[in-house]
Amino acid sequence: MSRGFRLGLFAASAVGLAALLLWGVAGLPDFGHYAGPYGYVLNAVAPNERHVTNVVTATVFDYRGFDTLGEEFILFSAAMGVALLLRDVRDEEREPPEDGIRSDAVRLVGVALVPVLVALGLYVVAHGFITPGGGFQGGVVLASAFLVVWLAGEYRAFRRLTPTPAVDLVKGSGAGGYVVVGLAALLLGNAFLHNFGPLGTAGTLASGGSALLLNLASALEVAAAFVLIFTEFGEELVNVRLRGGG
Amino acid sequence: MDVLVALPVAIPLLTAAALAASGHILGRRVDDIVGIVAAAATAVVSTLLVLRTLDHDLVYWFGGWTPRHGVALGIAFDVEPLSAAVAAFAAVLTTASFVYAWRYFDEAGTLFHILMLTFLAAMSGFALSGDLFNMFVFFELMTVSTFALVGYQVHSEAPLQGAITFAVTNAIASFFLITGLALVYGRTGALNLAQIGRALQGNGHDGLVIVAFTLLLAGFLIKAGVVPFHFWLSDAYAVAPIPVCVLLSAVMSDLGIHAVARIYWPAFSGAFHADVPELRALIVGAGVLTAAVGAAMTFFQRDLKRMLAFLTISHVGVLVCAVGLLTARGLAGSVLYVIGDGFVKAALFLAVGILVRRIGDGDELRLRGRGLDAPLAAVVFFGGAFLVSGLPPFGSFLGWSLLVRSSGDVGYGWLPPVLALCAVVTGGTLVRASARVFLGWGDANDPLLSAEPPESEEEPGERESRFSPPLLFGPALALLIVGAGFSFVPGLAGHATAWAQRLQDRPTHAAEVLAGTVPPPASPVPLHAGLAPYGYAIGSWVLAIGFAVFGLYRQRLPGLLRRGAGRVLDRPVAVLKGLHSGIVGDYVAWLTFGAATLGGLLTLLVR
Amino acid sequence: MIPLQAMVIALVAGAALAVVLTRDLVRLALISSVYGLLLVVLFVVLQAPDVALSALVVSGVGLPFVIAVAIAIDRAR
Amino acid sequence: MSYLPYALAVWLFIVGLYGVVTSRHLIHLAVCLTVMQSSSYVLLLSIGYVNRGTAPIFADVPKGTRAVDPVVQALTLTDVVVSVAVVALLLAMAMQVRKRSGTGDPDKLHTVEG
Repeated sequence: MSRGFRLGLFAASAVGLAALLLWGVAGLPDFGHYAGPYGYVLNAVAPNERHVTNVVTATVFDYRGFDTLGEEFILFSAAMGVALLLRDVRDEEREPPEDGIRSDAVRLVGVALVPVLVALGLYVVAHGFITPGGGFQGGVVLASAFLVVWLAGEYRAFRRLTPTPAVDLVKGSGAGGYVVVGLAALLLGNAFLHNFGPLGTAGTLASGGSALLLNLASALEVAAAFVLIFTEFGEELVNVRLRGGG
Repeated sequence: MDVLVALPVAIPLLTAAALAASGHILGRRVDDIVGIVAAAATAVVSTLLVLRTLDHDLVYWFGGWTPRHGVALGIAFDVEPLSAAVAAFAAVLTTASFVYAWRYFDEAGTLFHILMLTFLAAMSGFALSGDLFNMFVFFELMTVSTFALVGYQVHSEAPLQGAITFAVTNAIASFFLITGLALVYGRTGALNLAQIGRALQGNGHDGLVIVAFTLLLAGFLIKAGVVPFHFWLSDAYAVAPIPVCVLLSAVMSDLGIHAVARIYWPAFSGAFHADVPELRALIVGAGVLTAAVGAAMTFFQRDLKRMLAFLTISHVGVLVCAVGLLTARGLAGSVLYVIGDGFVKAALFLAVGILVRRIGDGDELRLRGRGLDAPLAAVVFFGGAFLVSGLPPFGSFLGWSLLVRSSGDVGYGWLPPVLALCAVVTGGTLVRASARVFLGWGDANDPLLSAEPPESEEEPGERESRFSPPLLFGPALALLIVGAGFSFVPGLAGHATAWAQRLQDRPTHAAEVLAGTVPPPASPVPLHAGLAPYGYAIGSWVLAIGFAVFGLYRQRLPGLLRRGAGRVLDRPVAVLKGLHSGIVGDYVAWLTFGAATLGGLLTLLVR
Repeated sequence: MIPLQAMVIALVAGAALAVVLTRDLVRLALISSVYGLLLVVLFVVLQAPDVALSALVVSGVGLPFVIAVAIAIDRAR
Repeated sequence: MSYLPYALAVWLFIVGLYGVVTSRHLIHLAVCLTVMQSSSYVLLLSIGYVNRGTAPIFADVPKGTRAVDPVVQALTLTDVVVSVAVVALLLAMAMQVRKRSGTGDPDKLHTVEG
């Protein structure tokens, strides 16, 4: 199929598809006039029932916590898939190369940034039920703290800080922990992922019941998954540099 | 509340996480055993779910969030026997694949087991979920788990190319889905399918409903591989490792069609209730096109895996027809067809794997006459070829009978002969391949077939010298026998039809999901298909053998006849083959074309 | 609809076109980051701070890194 | 004016699709997919938007304040994760393809056909 034919086919079809999509969205309520009921019901009941202030997080880890289980495992499978696709490099078990020489200023900034990022990550995770944030966002920030160690010039340090078995362990227990919390509810005679445990006082760190554990589990899983993805990609890069390519 | 409902998802996911946490230290065989046990346990649980739902659905609200005043707060699994049977089928095949992989791979790391288990959880969840967004989540989990499995053989180009076309087209499928889902949510403010159905019923359909349904349909049909959304499928299935192919071909494609049924009846059937004949024409038309294109392309293949990939497409077409008849018998027939036929397709893939493992090749022409080095594969291959061509009363025959009866019910008497003709081509091609590979019949070369594929890229590495038949051959034969015997479960067709009616009775079903009203148990609907299904099946079987002989000795036909046929057919054949270009940009252009056409036709037909 | 929203929408629309039309990979990495940040702004004006934070960490840390590595590998060969 | 955000979603969908179809490099293709995916974020969030509504976080505002829909935001969060997963996998494949076949152009990559 020639490129010209492809473009022609696409152009004609895309016009049709765009027209369809526009026709579809024209049937939506006007922007700003969300009709409900789902979201309005949750906004009305969640703060009282769940003792949380952030209804989005309550939706993510409680009302629709089962979706988030799937979401955790999407990220988990993606990290595993990346490891599988890039496995030839990983298998080679090489000694990490010497670090590139970076200026002291870069190194200093990096070293100073790490504790800030760790603290920020933990803060974002912990305040998930109160203010914007939660396991996913905090987990990525935590993973980025490790990345900064590398960018500041310490690839060896990055690898030492993230030994593969430890990352695997954290990742597996984060993802598995989510399932275990769900099964615990089952053992207590409730539905899978039923929110048990004290709900706490709205607006404090201990609010949210066992959904707090889900938040924590997903933070571990997300941080480890991102570290794993960064590591796999990083190994590729280091490998290319070793061969003098770049 | 039934504790079992969450387990088909929870067991494989927890096992996958535990394997990941253990970090490759357990050793290959422990991983294998853990995988087999987890998949088998899932199969048992899903089978129990079938048995528990014989009389009424199990509606399971995760987190205990039961609906309030008809508004769903959380996510529900809506377990009914047909969906639970598909989930159980997925788990059985995963178990068989793990057993087979024991001997098949030389280097199957823990990652393989982990991704197979997340894939299984995704298939179970996708089959059982009664929530539109939750279906999307499991759809994505299926896709993401299988991306890397398809590209497992990273050392050669073809698997990577197959994995990329698969990744891109399926990612776009999910964009169609979520856009359609967003439109539905904007209209109804609901994600639960039964609640959506209540909100949409009685108001007919406007642009939004038509477009949303088009987008959801397109998303699921891309996954299923319906023409013209099918291009990625043959590229991906031809290069995925055999144990993965088994699940992709026998379950994942069919789940796409099953999903159409799961969203159409609970959610959309109210909005389209006045347009059933038009909708039927559209969907059955797409099914016939798919069955025909798949069958034709099957004939042109010499790479056995790619041949089975196109066979999958052709059978997806049959399924689309069965569901598209929009009757209880059609829906019941589709599920029985998925399972009966799925076992056979799985056994065929495993048999190709045995050839690859034993002889080091999976190419029909190069293997000519060499197949008897693996005599057990011959049994499976011939058996599978006969079952595919329709040999009654085995395999998918029960599903076929329901389809024939249902076609008659709605005045589509022309449909069974057309589909039987497709079975002549696909079955005949498989018989041809079996005869050429195992008996050495037919010409050594055939220019009509696609270009010679490169030497097999399967993982084996070392050829199987210490040939260990039981673990490779056992699963293949077991699947074939189970598939063949599946039609003999007493009263299955009648019960399945009653279960399908339950799913299709929207108001009663909605009350069951949203208010917990348990309907009275339904009695089985007798099949009474007469002798027609036998006639079609025996006819297509006999013709398939004739067609196989044609395929083997085509070049010995009189020259005049061949040149005449060549003048008529050469160009269309070249065009058809050329369309399967392997280029992802082309495929995405076809997806766009397919979605636009589907939407355009739907608009024209139902307005 | 407030003017601020309309303005951000126009910027996002333009940036998306720029991303798609940019064939040079290094420039693509830069423009796609800008696009990601504009989306963050849009999410903020749509009253979705959770999503904005998510998009911020993804398009501020996660994606740029993997894209940069992929480009570096591409250039090295 | 009130349909502008929806129109943006359609625009992103089509523009991203155009990029995918015409792409000459797998990295570019992956980025175009993120553009397409962002269409669904925009669509979901604009569907749940409420005029003069606050974010559905009742920390600094009293319960019962008019707020936008939290559900679409939860859905979008999942969608963002999906996008990261897909892009990471595609880029990993792109790097492997570059190594094996020396090209990043999807059009030059067709060992399987017919």
